[in-house]
Amino acid sequence: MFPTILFFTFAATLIAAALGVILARNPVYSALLLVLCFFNSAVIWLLLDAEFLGIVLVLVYVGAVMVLFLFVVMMLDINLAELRKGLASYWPLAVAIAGFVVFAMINIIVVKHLGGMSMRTAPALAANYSNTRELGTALFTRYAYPAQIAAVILLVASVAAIVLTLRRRTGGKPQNIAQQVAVRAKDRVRIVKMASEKRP
Amino acid sequence: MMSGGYLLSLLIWLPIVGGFAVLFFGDRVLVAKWLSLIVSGLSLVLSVPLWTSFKTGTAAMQFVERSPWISTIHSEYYIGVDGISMPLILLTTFTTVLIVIASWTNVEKRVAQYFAAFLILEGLMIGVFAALDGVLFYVFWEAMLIPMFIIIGVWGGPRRVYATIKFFLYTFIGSLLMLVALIYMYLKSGSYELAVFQHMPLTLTEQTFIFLAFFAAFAVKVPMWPVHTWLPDAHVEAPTGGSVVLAAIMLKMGGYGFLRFSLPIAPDASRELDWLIIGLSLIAVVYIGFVALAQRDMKKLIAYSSIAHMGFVTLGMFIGFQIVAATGRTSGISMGLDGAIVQMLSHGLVSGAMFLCVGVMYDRVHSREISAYGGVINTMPKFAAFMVLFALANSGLPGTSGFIGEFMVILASFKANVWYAFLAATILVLGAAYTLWLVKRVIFGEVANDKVAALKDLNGREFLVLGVLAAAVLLVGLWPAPLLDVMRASTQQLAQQLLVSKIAP
Amino acid sequence: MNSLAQFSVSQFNAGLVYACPEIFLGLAACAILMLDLLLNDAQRRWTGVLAVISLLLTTILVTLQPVAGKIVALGGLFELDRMAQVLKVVTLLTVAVVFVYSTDYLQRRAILKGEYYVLGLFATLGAMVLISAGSLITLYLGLELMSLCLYAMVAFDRDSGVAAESAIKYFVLGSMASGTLLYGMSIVYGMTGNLELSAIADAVHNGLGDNIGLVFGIAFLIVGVGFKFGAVPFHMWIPDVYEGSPTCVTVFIGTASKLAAFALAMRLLPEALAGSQGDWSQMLVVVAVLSMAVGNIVAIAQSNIKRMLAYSTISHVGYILLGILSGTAQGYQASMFYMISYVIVAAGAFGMILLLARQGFEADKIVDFRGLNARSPWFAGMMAILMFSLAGLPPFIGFWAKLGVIQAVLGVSYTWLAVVAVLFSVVGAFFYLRIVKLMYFDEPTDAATIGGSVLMRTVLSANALLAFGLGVIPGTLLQLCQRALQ
Amino acid sequence: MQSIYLTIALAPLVAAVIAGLFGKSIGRAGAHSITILGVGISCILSCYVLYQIVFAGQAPFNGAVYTWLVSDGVTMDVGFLIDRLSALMMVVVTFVSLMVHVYTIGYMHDDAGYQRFFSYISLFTFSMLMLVMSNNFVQLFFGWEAVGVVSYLLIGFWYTRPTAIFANLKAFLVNRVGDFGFVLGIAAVLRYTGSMDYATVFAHADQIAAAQIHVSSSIVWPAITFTCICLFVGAMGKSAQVPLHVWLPDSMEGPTPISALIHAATMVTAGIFMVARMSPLFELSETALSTVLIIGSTTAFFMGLLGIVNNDIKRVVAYSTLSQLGYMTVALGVSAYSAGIFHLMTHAFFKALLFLAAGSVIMAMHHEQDMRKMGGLKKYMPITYWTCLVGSLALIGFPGSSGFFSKDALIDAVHESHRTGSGYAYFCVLTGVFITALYTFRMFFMTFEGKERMDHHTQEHLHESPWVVTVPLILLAIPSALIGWFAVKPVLFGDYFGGAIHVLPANDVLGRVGEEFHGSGAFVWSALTALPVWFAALGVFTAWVFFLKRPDLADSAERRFKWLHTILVNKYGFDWFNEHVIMVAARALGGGLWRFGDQIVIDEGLVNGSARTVGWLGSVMRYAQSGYLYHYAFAMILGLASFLLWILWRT
Amino acid sequence: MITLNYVLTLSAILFAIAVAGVFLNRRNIIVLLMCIELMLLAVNFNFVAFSRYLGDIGGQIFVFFILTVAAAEAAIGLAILVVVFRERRSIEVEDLDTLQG
Repeated sequence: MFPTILFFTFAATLIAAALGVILARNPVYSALLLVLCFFNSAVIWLLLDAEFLGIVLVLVYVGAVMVLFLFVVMMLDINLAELRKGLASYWPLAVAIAGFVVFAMINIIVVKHLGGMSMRTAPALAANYSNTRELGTALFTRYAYPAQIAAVILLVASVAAIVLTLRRRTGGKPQNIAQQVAVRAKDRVRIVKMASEKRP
Repeated sequence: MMSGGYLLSLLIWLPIVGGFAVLFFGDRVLVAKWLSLIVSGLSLVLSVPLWTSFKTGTAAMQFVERSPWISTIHSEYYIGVDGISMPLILLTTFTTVLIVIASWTNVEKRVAQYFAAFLILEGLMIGVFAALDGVLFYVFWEAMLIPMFIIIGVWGGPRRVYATIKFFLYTFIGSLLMLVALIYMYLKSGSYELAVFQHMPLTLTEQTFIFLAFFAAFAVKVPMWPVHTWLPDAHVEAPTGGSVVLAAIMLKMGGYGFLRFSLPIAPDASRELDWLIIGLSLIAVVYIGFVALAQRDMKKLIAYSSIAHMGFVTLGMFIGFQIVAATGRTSGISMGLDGAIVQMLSHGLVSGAMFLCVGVMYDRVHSREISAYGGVINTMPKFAAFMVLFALANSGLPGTSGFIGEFMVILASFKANVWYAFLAATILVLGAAYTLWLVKRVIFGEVANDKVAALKDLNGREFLVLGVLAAAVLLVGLWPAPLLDVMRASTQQLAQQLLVSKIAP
Repeated sequence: MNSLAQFSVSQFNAGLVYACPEIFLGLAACAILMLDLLLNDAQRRWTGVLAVISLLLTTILVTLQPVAGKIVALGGLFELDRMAQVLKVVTLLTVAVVFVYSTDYLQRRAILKGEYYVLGLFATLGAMVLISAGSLITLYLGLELMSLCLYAMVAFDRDSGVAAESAIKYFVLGSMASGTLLYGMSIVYGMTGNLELSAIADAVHNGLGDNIGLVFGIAFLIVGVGFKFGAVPFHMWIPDVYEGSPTCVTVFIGTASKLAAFALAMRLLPEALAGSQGDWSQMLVVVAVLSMAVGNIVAIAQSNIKRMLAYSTISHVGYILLGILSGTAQGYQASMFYMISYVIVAAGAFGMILLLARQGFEADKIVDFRGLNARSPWFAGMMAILMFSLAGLPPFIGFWAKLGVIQAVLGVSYTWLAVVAVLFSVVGAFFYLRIVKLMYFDEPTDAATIGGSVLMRTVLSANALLAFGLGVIPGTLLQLCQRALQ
Repeated sequence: MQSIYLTIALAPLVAAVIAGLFGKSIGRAGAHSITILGVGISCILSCYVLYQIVFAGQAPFNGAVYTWLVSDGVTMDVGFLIDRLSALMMVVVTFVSLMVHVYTIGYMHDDAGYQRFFSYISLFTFSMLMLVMSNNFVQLFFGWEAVGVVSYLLIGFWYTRPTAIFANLKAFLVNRVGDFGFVLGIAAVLRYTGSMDYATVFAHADQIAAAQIHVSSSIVWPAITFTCICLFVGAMGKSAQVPLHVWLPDSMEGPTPISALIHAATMVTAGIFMVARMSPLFELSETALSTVLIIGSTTAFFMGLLGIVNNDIKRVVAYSTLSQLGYMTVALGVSAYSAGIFHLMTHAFFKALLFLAAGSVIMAMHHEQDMRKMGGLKKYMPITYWTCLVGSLALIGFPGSSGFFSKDALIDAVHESHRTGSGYAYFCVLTGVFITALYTFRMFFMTFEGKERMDHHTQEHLHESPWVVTVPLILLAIPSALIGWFAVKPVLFGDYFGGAIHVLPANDVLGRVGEEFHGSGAFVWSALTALPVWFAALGVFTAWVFFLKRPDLADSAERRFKWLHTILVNKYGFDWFNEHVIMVAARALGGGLWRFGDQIVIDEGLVNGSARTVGWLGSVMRYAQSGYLYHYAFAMILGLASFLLWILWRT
Repeated sequence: MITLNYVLTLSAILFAIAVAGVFLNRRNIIVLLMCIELMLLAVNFNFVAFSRYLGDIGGQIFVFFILTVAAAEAAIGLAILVVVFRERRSIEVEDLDTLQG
């Protein structure tokens, strides 16, 4: 019973925060509300026995991604006054469609029980069950291949981010590795041969 | 099936390869011209054995070549000719040579491309007539559009873009529906071979849809009313050579298609829907005949006249069912078919010649308006003689090729119904009216203006071209028996095929 | 929680052999990333050369792999079959061609950076992962690897405002589509209890076929697939991104990424969800018809050739979907043939734009092709081949593609669909003809000579002639597709 | 024998081709020599053939020269049927043609198109011979059309004259209207007999008689009537029967020799010949023959009237030709085919003679054709005068002249007949005699007698025509005057035609007339008391009074009967109707169909309309591509939502 | 006990909110990026829940990768955003309408 109450509490907060994310006028508020979303989610995941992911969510998202968001929001020096426009002009239709989508999804999930699937009950967990160990084992054995791909994705992300945002300031003195590597002795050192001076 | 070496392949590919050669080596205009002449002449020479070695008395395909092509869809490189397609191939090679000669000096820009386009077109057209595989046929059929599109678009008149795109899309839409029908039959029979299509059982509904799909392709090409309006535009804007090939050969593709596809593949649907074709054909004769009367542009007039004459082709092809219904006998069917084919060939010669005549005048005066001329006979007597001859042939004078087809179709259609013959025979009056009125306004009379006064009569090259055509028109007109002998077995077989229901029991 | 039980290290290691092209390509990309640092701007072309070489080497590796039937490796996450092999080869070669086309273009616009090739290689790697995916996870990761690279490549020309705009549109919508796809995957996972495609297929076959939950998931999947393909109504990004991106990236998106999208669709729908074919093909019918309609009709109104080609892509996607929705092996083969032929032709068409582009001149207006025949008959001829091929005229490769898909839909008695398809292709023919018209019927307004390196001109010519050659003798490629998808 | 027939037909053709293609190199003399040689050979051989058949008792020849084509089991040959009918026609054709050839040397002396002219008339001779010698319908039609074409070319010989090129087009088109019927008739023949060969067709005539044509679901015609009327429509065109007569007067725009040859002696009689040839068919249909009868008599009477008011010498003769063709048609209509052919023959001689005489006058008058500017030519051109008088007398049927025999027998035959319309016909032909005499001698008096009304310059240069002109006149005058004496018995009452003409016993009016025939002299004698002769005399007298003695009377009569005169001058309004109603309507219809049907409905509406619709759709649908991200996302969600809706709706 | 229904419903609502955020927002691209994070979060909910209720670790593994990808996506998204901002001096969605038609 208690987990259920907890679930509903956090779920309600989560939805409210999510609505806040899309409705808040100030992107900083949105970002902070998104942080709230993640916290709530993490709790619910804990309730679902996904401890490791819950913690990761907080660490990675709140600790890294959202900070990045906030950082960008601040850095870009956005004129907040101009952003105070309302929703898209066709919002009633949009909301209706969104409402329909929600209705349809819930109808299928709850009323139609997702074809009987959502009636399922969770299997009991073994006493020594460790979510982290299970996950770790799977990840580094069977899922080693996608793990490598994920690594490549992160590499790509960093390469891309650098390519897109790195600007060489004019007037700065950055290293030119290619130049340094390609340098040859004769470019740097000039050996001057001088005839020895003759004494008059 | 008799084999005949690689003659047909040679006929198809020689002009195409030659066309590309002209493209590559045609930097110097003279090289392009002579190369084209040699290639087209060689094709003509090569096509002669088709006639001389042709075995009459059999409806079987001859000069057959068959080799695998696309195994995944069971399509083969399968070509051959029978009495229906062989004369059309000869017409193609014959006309192309004349076009090359006739275009010798009146093309100014991109000469090599011009000649190359015609050569490639020639090969593709021969391919259409020779193909015995549905896909192969379709490939040639569609590919033909490309050089024609270019010919009209590049060397055409002021509204050439409109005309050529109209031409292209009109024919494209019809062809694609035909493609659907071909695929449908392939899926049913597992082969693209035309002979298989012709023998596979089909329900009436299937046949009807197949028939309509083919109709879309062929009626546009023929062209039949009301999908004919591309033709006057295309003719008017096309350069002379384009008009000639369009009138002489391309229009025949539609008629050929009806013979090769619609009738034998969907005989029951043809019988059910023959009223449609007959009706449209008669409309073409009468309605278009009147429309032709109102034309002020020579090429347009001839174009409309072509439509009217092609009405006879379709009429002759589809009259058979009504003959059987009216007389209870089959005699008359193959006369309609014979008439239709002869009409196609004759129209190829006559309308081609008419367009060449207009071209001769256009080269000198640069106008196609009838009102820009008058009294041409005074300055160009030789030309006038040819023009009058072709005009008379166009109005179906006995002794010229123009008579035979019309006459036979009228004879055949009378067997079906008096009124068909009655309406068809109006071409005797209408055809003469618009053609000879044209002659009266253009050729006869006092010299109308300075441009006409300054006209120079035919040069040797033009004389040669028109003279050869005139000889052909008269030869066919005076002694068509050899032609009919060649076709007989094929048309009789077709006439029998029409009567055999393909509806599976 | 029995994942460990099925796992064997030796088996895993043995499976690495099959993934060696991917591994090689990944390593090569990393190596090029490093090597690029050592080159100065004048030597930057060498990065491209190295990239092309590595792609060709990878191609060789792929072709050397003996494939008989389906090989499942790396814990079930990797699948190698004939289709994968063919698609990989085509993708790799396409990318190599794209790189050849790009180098001149980038250099003339002074945005030649090694990262372009690196990102391109990684995107190719992503496509390969996707093509060989045996599980929803690899499918997703491959897709994202490719997409992320593409987002970055679109925005790559940092001084171009339209590029940035198109990048953000592409990114937002692409991420949304990925999200939707993932949602669908999660439902499918929930319904079948499996992430492996073969296991999903078994589960679907064993009684899940028409289950509303599964169909619910499929709807989301189709949104994702539709987006990656660019099918209506998930196509809105295509015109903007095609137009806004640097042309060398457009061609990448228009070719290689479409192959990946095709693989995505093939893995998800016919492979994993074959049992629900009746459901997804009905959804695809709508999408296909809309794609053909919108693509062909709106293309008429365009004046920018990249945009026009974008709409043309949309319409061709409609035709590709025809083959998939027919749900027969023959239909899949037809789609695959269509896909490959489209990629060949599209690469050539964009290549022509790249060829004509100069410093400060994009050549992306349709009227820029005016009078090309007078400027260069050869390349006008090549472009004409490509355009007629796109229009589906024989004897060009596009015709066989259309023939195949129409055959496929007729094979499942969708006669009306075949008729609709051909009617729209008439509409489509109009705007391809317009380009031919401009090239041949009009006089040039621009007398500049055609630039481009010998290599590029050669490759481009070969590309266009391939569209012609395969049009005359399509048998080999058709057989290839047939064997790939028995 | 076959080679002789071939030579007869081909000699003029060869001559025509040589003169036509190589006219420049062989020169004027060469051209006329070769064509005269050609036609001369034909003429002599024709006479030989006639002799062989009539006197040497040779059997009729019926054989193919070559097979034109074979289709559907129907063989269409080019072949000859040489029997008494065709032999007679061959002689008439070649003889008149030969005369005209000779005459042309003089008449066309100064014309630039000399060689061309000879080529044409030789070609015409060939065509006409093909027509009459044919043994089947196809070749008949070939000759039929070929003579039409040569006529077309010859009427428009002076191609710079607007009237000439109008007239030739008109002639061709009106003839085509006739051919329209003719072709349908031929088609009907093939339909019911399965052959194009005369012999086979006539042998199977009963099949046509037994058949019926369903014109519509309720109307059924006997096939034989339909066939015959269709064939007769062809004859109406060629033989200029009302209402297809309009081309013949206008054809006088051509040079006079061809008026004589084509538009009097030979081509226009092709219709008569054809009906006679088809007598085995026509005999089977009373209705068709009645039609023939009524049309013929109408033509005979009403066209004759027009001759009275016309002042152009050639046109008067032309209207006379029309009227006489009507007589021949009447003869056909009462089954007196032989009478028709006989009149055809005599008419060929005297009408050719009259035309050539008129031509001679015209030459002398420097191509002035208006009779009001002539008069008193008698003393300048005696040979022309006398020959013309012979011709005129023959035309009016002066007892003893050739025309007398043919016309009188014809009128008797009509009198004997009880066919529907024969009463009307009898009235027409009888009154026609008076009218004929009136206009003939009006012309004769106005031209040769009375005051000289020409201008001074012309008067000074008046002289008789050269021998090449007068010799043919004389040579034609001889048969015009005399042939009746020899020919009337065998041709009309004897069994001259044998099997060539087929008359049912019940219809054999000539047979009945012949019962009272006791030799030519007696025939002439008995005719003196009969109505026609007196009618003719009255006509001559009236002409003498009105146009020679008291020309003022003519003027007052003209004033008194203004309305009638107006009608006649306007030729009953046929031309007006054709030009202002039919031509205008046809062109308006063509223009309307073109502009409305083709251009507006099909082109603008369907073709460009659908293109525009697609283009418009494209530009509208572009707006959906607004550039806004949220619209794009919205579209995607709409897609998703519709999928979901479909899922929900499906369950 | 938390049933699967609850979680799935929660996820559906979150997903819808995220989607609505994308197509309702005409202000600020950053919020769009956040919406995408939200959407992925919704998906993660599904996977986590299914993984639990199916007793299969695969779902959680998938979530792990989704988190990785989401981080990478955020990095690239923000980088593009920076590029846009540098070019346009604005990150308003409505300003991104150069490309249209």
